[in-house]
Amino acid sequence: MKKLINDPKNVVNEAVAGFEAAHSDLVRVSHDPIFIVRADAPVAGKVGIVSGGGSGHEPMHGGFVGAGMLDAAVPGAVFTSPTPDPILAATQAVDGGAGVLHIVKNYTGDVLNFETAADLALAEGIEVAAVIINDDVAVKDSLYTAGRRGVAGTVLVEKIAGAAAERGDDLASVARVADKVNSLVRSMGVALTPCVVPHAGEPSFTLADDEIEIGIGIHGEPGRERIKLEPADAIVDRLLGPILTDLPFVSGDRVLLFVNGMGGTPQVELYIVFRRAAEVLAEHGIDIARTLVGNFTTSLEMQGMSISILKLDDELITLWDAPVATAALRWGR
Amino acid sequence: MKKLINDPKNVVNEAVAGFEAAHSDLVRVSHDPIFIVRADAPVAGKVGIVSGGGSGHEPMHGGFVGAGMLDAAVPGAVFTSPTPDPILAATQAVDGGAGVLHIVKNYTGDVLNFETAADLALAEGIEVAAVIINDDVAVKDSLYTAGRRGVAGTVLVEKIAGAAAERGDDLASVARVADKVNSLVRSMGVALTPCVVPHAGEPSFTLADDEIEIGIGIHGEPGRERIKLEPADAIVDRLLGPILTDLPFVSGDRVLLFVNGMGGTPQVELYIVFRRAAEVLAEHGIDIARTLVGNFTTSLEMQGMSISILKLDDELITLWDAPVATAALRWGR
Amino acid sequence: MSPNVTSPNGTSLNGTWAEAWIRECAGVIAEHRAELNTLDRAIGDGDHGENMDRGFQAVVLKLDALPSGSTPGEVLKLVATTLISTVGGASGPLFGTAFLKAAIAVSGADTLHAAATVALLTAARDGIVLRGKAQVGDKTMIDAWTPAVDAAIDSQHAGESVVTLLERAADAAATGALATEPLVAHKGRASYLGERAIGHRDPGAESTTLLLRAAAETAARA
Amino acid sequence: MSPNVTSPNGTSLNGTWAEAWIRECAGVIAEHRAELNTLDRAIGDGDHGENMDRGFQAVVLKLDALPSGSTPGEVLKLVATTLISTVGGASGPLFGTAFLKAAIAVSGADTLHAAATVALLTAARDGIVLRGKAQVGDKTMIDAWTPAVDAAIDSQHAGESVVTLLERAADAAATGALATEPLVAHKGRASYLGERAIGHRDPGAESTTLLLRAAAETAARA
Ligand SMILES: Nc1ncnc2c1ncn2[C@@H]1O[C@H](COP(=O)(O)OP(=O)(O)O)[C@@H](O)[C@H]1O
Ligand SMILES: Nc1ncnc2c1ncn2[C@@H]1O[C@H](COP(=O)(O)OP(=O)(O)O)[C@@H](O)[C@H]1O
Ligand SMILES: [Mg+2]
Ligand SMILES: [Mg+2]
Ligand SMILES: [Mg+2]
Ligand SMILES: [Mg+2]
Repeated sequence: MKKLINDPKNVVNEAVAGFEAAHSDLVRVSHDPIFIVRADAPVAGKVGIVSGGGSGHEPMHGGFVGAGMLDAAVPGAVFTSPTPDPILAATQAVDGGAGVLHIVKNYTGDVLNFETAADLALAEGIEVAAVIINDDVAVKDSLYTAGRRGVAGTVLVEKIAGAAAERGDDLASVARVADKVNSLVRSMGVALTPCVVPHAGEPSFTLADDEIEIGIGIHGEPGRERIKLEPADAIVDRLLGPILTDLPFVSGDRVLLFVNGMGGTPQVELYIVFRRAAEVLAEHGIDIARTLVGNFTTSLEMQGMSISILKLDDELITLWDAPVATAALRWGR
Repeated sequence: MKKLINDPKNVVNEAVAGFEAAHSDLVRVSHDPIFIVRADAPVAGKVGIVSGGGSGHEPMHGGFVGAGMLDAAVPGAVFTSPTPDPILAATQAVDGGAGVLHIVKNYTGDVLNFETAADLALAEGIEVAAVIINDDVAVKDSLYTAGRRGVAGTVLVEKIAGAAAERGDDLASVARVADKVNSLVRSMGVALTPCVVPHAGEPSFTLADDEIEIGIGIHGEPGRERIKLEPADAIVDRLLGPILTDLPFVSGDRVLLFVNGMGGTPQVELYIVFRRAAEVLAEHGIDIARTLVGNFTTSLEMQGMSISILKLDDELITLWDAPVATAALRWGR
Repeated sequence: MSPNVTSPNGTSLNGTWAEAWIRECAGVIAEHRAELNTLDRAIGDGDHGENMDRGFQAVVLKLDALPSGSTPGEVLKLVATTLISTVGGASGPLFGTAFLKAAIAVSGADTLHAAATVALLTAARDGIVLRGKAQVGDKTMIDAWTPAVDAAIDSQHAGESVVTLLERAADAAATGALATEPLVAHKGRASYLGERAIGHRDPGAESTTLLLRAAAETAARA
Repeated sequence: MSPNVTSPNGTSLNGTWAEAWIRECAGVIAEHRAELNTLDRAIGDGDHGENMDRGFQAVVLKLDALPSGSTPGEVLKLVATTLISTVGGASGPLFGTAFLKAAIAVSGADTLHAAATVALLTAARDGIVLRGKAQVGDKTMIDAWTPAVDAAIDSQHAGESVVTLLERAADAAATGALATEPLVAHKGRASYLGERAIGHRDPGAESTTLLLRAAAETAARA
C-alpha cells in the first residue's frame, strides 16, 4: 500500500484539518466531534442541509459544503458511516430555526446512524426530515437486498436541494425536491482496479490484468459481475442499458448527464466515456440539457467511473443553475 | 494496461469530442487541426491567450479555456507537444486584434513548436508574445540541463494572465504579468506510482512497492531521486525544502499554496499534504493568502502530487480573485 | 484469584461478571480484528473488525471509570452508549441497540439468574431485529443471535446453570454463523452481491459468536 | 529490377534515390518503433518511436502524391514540412528543420555528387544545432549527426563514392549513438535526470543512425 498518509488512524482527522486550512473562506470545521459547516452557519430562517457518510468519497461530502449546497458534512471513518454524535452536533450547528434535512445514502449503517441522530435532534426540538438516496441500478430492489445503494446521484440531490433551501423553501418543500431528484436519477458504475482502505492495507478485492467489475458500489465492495476488459464504448453501453430502461428515460426527455470518476481514472478517459454516453443518448432522442464530468463521488484511488442520468424539468434546471459556492462545485458566485 | 479507451490512436480525438459535448456552453472545438477555443472567441480588442502541450495532463489546458483564463488550448498527442499547425490555427482563431500570448511550458518540443507557430502567425500579421514557464525546482538550472520544466505553476500563470487579458491589458502588459507569475512561483513533485501512456501500454518506469520518486516531472519521466516510502509529512518537508530556499520565500511573504494531484491520488491524501504544507509555512512565518487543491496538472493516472508556492502581491491577488469560468476552474460568475 | 462472577452456587451472574465479559469481548475482538476485516472484505467493505475494535477499545476506557459494584444493567448501558457513539457503520447502531435493550431488560437486577440471562439475550436480539429488520436466513448477525436465544431458552427450560446456558448459546451462535456460509444475503452490504456472497461467512454473525463465547468463558471462570 | 538511384558510374544520387531513401526510413522507423519508445522511456517520455513513426507514415502518404521525376530537394522539402506538421515533440521541429535546411542546400540539383551530399548532411546537422543549440557530448541526436558529417567530409576528401560516403556517415552515426550511453545529458528531457541518464542510449541519436543507414543502403541498391 502506497499512500500519502502518516498513520491510517489519522487519515480523516488530518484530511479534515487540511480541508479547513485550504477552505477557511467557505467552511468552518469542528474537530471533536468531526464535522464541517459552511462559514456562515447557521443561516437564520433557512432550512439546514446535512449530509455525511464514510470518508474516502471526497470531494463528497465536505467539498459540497457552502452557499447553495450543504450546510454541513459529517465524515465518518473511511467507508464507515459516522456515529450519531457528530450528526447530531452538525444538525444543531446548522439549525437556523427552519428545520434540517438529512441527506442519507441508502446503506444500513448510514440509515441507522442518521435515524438515531434525527431522534436525538427531535428530542432537542429541532425539526428533522430525511431523504434516503438510492440511485444505483446495479442492485436488485429491496425485496431481495438492503435496497439500492446511494451513489453519485447523491451529488445531484445535494446541489438541487441546496438551491431549494437557499432560495427559502421550507423543510417539507426542500425534502420534496430532494425526493424528486432521487426518484428521477439512476446510476451505475464500473471498476478497473480496486481501492485500498488505509487501515486494511490491502486491496478491497483483486482483479486480473484483463478483468473489470461491472455494477460496483463506492466502498470497494465487489460489483454485480466480473467481465473481461472491453473498449470504453462497450463498457459505457453496458452501464447505460440498465440505467435507461429503469426509469425509463425515453425520447424527448431532457436530462443531466453526469460522468463521475472513481478517483484514479484520468480525466481524458472520463471524456472518452462522456463522448460515447452522449452519442447513445442522442440515438435515443434524449436531450442532454446539463452535464457534469469529474471526480465527485470517489472510492479512494479506485480506477473506474459511474454514469448517472437525471431527468430534468424546468424546476430542476432552475435549481441546478442556481449559484453554488463550495470547494468542489462552484458557479454563479 | 487497463484504461477506459477504445484505441490508443483515438484517445485525444475522442476525449476532445467528449469535452466538446460536455462543455458546449464554455467552448468550441476544432477537430482538424485539434484545438479548443472559448465559445465567444475571438473577443474583439482583447489579448488572446493560447496554451498547449501534450495531452495527458487534463484538466490542463482544455479545462482552463473560458472567460477569464485561456482563449485556446492546443492538445498534442499524449505527452507530445502539438505541431505548429494547430497552434497557428488556434492563434488565428483567438486573435481579436490585440495580439496573442503563447504560454509555453519549458520543454524542448513545446518551445520549438510554439516558436515555429509564432513565426508563422507573425508572417500573417498577428502580433505574438511568448512566456516560457519553468517553475520546477527539481531540475538544475539551464547551464547543465534543458532548463527547469514547466509544471503545475503553469495553472497559476494561466489564471492570472487570463484575468489581466480579460480586464483589457495590452499584450506587453499581459506578457509582463505572466512573466512575473512565472518568476514568483516554484514547484516540486513526487510520484508514488508511474503512469501508463496509452500507445506504450507499459508503465513509464517501475517502482517497488516501498519506493517513491522525488522530483518527478509531468510526463512519466523518472525523477531526481528514488527513495523509500515515507510518511506524508516527511515527503512534504522534502519538497518544501528546495521550493522555499529557491526564491526564497521568507517570513512575512504572502503566498498562494497549491497542492496539485498527479491524477491517481485520492483527495483525502491531497488534504493531508495540504495540512502539513500549511503547518510548515506557518512555522516560517509565511502567510497563506490564497489556496488551490486538486487535480489540475496531472500525469494520466499517476499517484503522487506536487506543491507549488506563488509569492503574491496586491496585483496578483486581485487578478487571482477575478472571475473565471472554465470547465476546471470557476468562480465569480 | 479473581473476584467471583457468579453466585456461590453458580446459579446467577453479577456485575463483576458483566464487566469481565465486556473486557473479554474487547480482548477477543482485538485478537480477531484482522480476521473480521477479512470476512467483511469478501462480502462487505472490509471494516467490521476495525469498527468493532474501535468500539470495544473505547468501552474499556469507559469501564475503567465505572464505579465498582455496578449492576449488570449499568455495565451494559455503558457499553451500549459507547458503541453507539464510537462504532458507526451498520454494526454500531445494531450492537448498540442490542446492549441498550439488554440493559433495559435487566435494569435494577444485581444478579442474573437463568431467566434474566435469557431475557438479556432475547432483548438484545429483538433490539437488532427492531433496527435492522433481518430474519434468520438473511445472512446477518441475526443468524447467530436467534439460534443463541433459542438455545438459551431450551437450556433454561432444562434447568441448566447459567454457565451451561451461555455455553449452549455460544455453541448455537457458532453453528449459526457457520450456517451463513452457503446463504445469499438479503440484508446488509453482502446483499448487493447476490449469488457471489455464497461461500462466505457473515462477519457480524462471527463477531456475535465471539461476544457470546466471551460471555460463556467469563461465566465459567468462577 | 528497380529504377536506378545512382548515376551509371555511381558518383551521384538522384531523385529516385531520395524517394527510395525516405520510404526506407519509414520502413525502418516502423520496424524500430517499439525499440525507440523503449530507449525514450528510460530517459525521456517514451514516445520517440511513436512520434517518428507517425511522421514518416504521413510522409509516405504524401510521397505517393509527389510527381515522378522530382528532384532530391523537392523530396526533402516535402519530408520537412510533413515532419514539422505531424511529429510534434522535440524531434518534429529538429528533424523537420534538418530536412528543410538539407532541401535548401541541394535545391535545384537533379543529382547529388559527393560534395552535394556532404552539403546536404552538413545543412541538416546545422539546422538541428540552430534550433536545439546542442553540442557534441550533450547526449542528443547531434552526437550521431556531427560524427556522420565529419566522416562524410573525410570520405569526400578521400575521393570515395557517394555510396561509400553514406556508409561511412552511417557507421560514424552508429558509433556516435553508442557513445551517448556513458554520458550525462545536457539537452532534452534526459537532462533532467542528471547522473541517472548514464548507461542509456539517446533515442534521437539512434533514430538518426537508422535514417543514415537507410540512406546508405538505398544508395547501395544500384
Ligand atoms: N439489517 C441488518 N440486520 C442485522 N444485521 C445486519 C444488518 N445489516 C448488516 N448487518 C450486520 O452488520 C455486519 C457488518 O457490519 P460492519 O461491517 O461493521 O458495518 P458496515 O456494513 O456498515 O460496514 C454484517 O456482517 C451483518 O452481520
Ligand atoms: N536541444 C536538442 N538538440 C538536439 N536534439 C535534441 C534536443 N532536445 C532533444 N533532442 C533529441 O530529441 C530526442 C527526443 O525526441 P522525442 O522523444 O520525439 O521528443 P520529446 O522529447 O519531446 O518527447 C532526444 O533523444 C534527442 O536526441
Ligand atoms: Mg463500513
Ligand atoms: Mg514527448
Ligand atoms: Mg463493513
Ligand atoms: Mg520523447
